[in-house]
Parts: sequence; C-alpha cells; structure tokens
Amino acid sequence: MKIAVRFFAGCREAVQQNETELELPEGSRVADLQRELARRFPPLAGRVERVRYAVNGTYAQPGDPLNDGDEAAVIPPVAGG
Amino acid sequence: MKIAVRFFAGCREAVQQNETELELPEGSRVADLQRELARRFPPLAGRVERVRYAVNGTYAQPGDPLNDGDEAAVIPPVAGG
Amino acid sequence: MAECWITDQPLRESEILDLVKTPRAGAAVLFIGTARNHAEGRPVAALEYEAYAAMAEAEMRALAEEALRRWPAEKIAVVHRTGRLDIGEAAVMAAVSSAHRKEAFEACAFLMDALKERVPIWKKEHWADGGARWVNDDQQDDQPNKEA
Amino acid sequence: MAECWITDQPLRESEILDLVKTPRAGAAVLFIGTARNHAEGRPVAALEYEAYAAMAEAEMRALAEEALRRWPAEKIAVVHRTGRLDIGEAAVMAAVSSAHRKEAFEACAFLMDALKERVPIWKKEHWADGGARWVNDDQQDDQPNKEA
Repeated sequence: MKIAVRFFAGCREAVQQNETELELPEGSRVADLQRELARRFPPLAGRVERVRYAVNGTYAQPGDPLNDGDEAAVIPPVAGG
Repeated sequence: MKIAVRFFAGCREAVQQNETELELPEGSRVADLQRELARRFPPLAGRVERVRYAVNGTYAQPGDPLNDGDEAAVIPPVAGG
Repeated sequence: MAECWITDQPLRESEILDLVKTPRAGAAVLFIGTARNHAEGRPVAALEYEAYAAMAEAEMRALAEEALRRWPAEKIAVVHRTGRLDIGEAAVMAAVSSAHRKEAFEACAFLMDALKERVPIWKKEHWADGGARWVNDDQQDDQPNKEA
Repeated sequence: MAECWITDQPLRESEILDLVKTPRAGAAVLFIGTARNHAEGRPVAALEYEAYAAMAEAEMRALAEEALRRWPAEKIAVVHRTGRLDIGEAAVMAAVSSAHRKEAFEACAFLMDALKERVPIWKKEHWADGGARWVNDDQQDDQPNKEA
C-alpha cells in the first residue's frame, strides 16, 4: 500500500524534501513506517524515535494501523507561539 | 481649619451634593471628620463607619491628622472593572 | 514603565496595546472588561461608572509599579472609562508585556484583582426593568432608576 | 464557539477580539505572542514559522473545545501566523471571552500552554550573528543560516 509522508521543519531540512511516498506491506503500522523512514532516509536515523507521527491529521501511536492512501506526517518537537 | 470633602457614587446621591466644606478644630483627625460627617449629614449616619476615607488623594486611617486646606474624600465600596 | 489613566471616551485596544510594545517582549496580555447584559441573574440595560479621577489614576499607577516590582514585566498600561456605557462597550483595559507569557498573565490578573479592590471607581447597574444600584454598596435599597 | 486558523498574513488584534464579542461576556483576555529580539541571551534578528496547517487548525479547534468544556467561557478565537516575522510582529493571538474574568485568564493561559505542547507549528530563530535553529529540535547542530 502507498503512504504519503510529509516532513516539516528540521526533518524537512534533514531529508531535503517536503514529502515523499512510501510503499509498505499490507498490515503495516506506524512503527513499521518509522523503521522504513530510518532505512530510506539516513539523516532521520537519530530522529525517528524522538519525533511524533500523525496519520490523516491526527497524532498516532506506534501500534496504530495504516491504510492505503493515508497521509502520514513526521512531527519534530513543536514550537508554536 | 477648613477641609474640603468630596462625595462619590452612593454617598454622593445620599447627601445630594458632590462636595462640601467643613470647619474642624485644629488637631482634628480623620476619625473627627467621620463624626462631623455623621452629624452634618444624617443620610451618612449608617455609612460613615463602613466607607474608606482619602486625604489629598491617598487612603487615610482614622488616626491620620488633617491640615487646613486638605481635600478629603468619602470612598464607598469601590467597583471598578 | 506604566501608563494609567481615566477617560470618558470609548476605549481602543490598539492604543493600549501600542503602549506596551517593545522588541524585548515576546508576550502581551490584554484584559478587557465589558458591560455585560446580566448581573446575578438580572438583565442589565446599561452601566454607569464614576471615578475620583486624580486618585484613581494615582492608585492605578501604584498598582502598576507594584506589578513591575513583583513580575519581570516590560510595560504596563491601564485605562478605565467613566460615564454611561451600553452593553458590550469596554469599561476597562489592562495590558502587560513581558519576555515570557507566564508573568504577563499573572501581572495582568493581579492588576485587575487589585484595581477592583482599591481604585476609587464606582459602577452603577441600570437594570432592564428600570431599577438601578451601585455595585457593592450594601447601604442602599434597590432604588428606582431616576435617570431611566 | 471557537474560530481557529493559520495564516501567512499579519495578525490584527481587532479581528480576533471581534470574534469573541458577545453581550453575555463581561471579560475578554487576549494573548499576543510576538517575535522577541532575544532568546536565551542571544540576539535574534527574525523568526520563521512553519505549520502543518490542516492539522494545526484541527488541533487548535480541539484545544478550544477542551477549554470550553473545562471553563464556562463564551467564545474563543486562536490564530497563528506562518512565514518570516520581523521583531515585534505577532506570531499568535488567542482570545477568550467569558462572563467573569477568572475563567477568561485561565482558559487563555491553558490554550497557549497546550498550543505550545501539541499544535504542529515550528519556529526557527534567525540570530543576529547569522546562525539559525529550529527551536526545541535538539537533533540539529547550530547550523549556518542559509537564507540570511
């Protein structure tokens, strides 16, 4: 299944792109996405366990399921205000 | 000595005037002003012990001295904001 | 630095916020007290404020200086209106700027608590049913509203 | 009732205060977060904000709804700006109206605490000496500021 992944701020600069599309096996969960990101983007290796993830605009936990067509996002530490 | 006295809000309405001038003996203090006000203005009789007083724009205590030409004020319970 | 004053003109938030601007501030908190359409369950038609203006301004400045001693705030501005206000109109505005938000919130809340405690300003509620009373003044009866 | 949005345009306090006006309110508290000229002792030349806009707006709405459940507030409005800000420009404004002032102060402070905790918005400090960093992002080195 295909998952769109968006990058922001320090992560966006580290991977030098705003978004990408990943192909993941059916049944993958957020934790699988995290491992695939670390593999595909070496600059994220030190970050993937320290950031939060969102799926379709909502914070997600490692065990949350992914579905074909989902938009995931890598959320480095936020600093609004 | 002469003391100018200003009235505000409920006290102003009770005495039906904005200000008056009282003649007090030399050496009078705020407590003496309070007694004179109760005597001169019967509608203030129930109020004089429940209000605050100011002398020359500063809150005053019963024992504070008065001087000729002072501006005193009767300060009923405030309600700014 | 504190600017505090009484006015019988409508209050403008832009004016008071401009007074607390500084490049050192990362936060500004503005409190606006407005004439509310109800008080203790009773419909209110208008409010009327009276002040001992010279003393009120001096007391507001003293409060602002106390706030600047107690919190690391940058600038403070407080203005209170007098006269008759329609529902929704602003009676008071207090603004505090500071490097960080916590002290701006705390100092602004302190200013309003202290203002209501000791600044010589009085509020008369004019009720929708025609009565009126000076708020906090327990010596009066609920008198008929002669102005209404 | 809560209005929450992200914009790349300058923020106007009058717009956000108008959104929380209601005759039932006696109090309104407005918080303004501005670009400060220093951070941890270091001179700052400008700030740059980035947002995951759709999610940020949804999270801000969720916070506002939580605030309306926890405090008897009347109306809430929150807006956050994105893009590059000069020192003194407003990055965020949050306004809360309520019958009484205590809940407006508390709800507004809660909104800002929670916003900084969980709304996906990021801030890059551009220092006066030419460096820059994403605030709270401890994975980066202090990198040279390529834009400056």
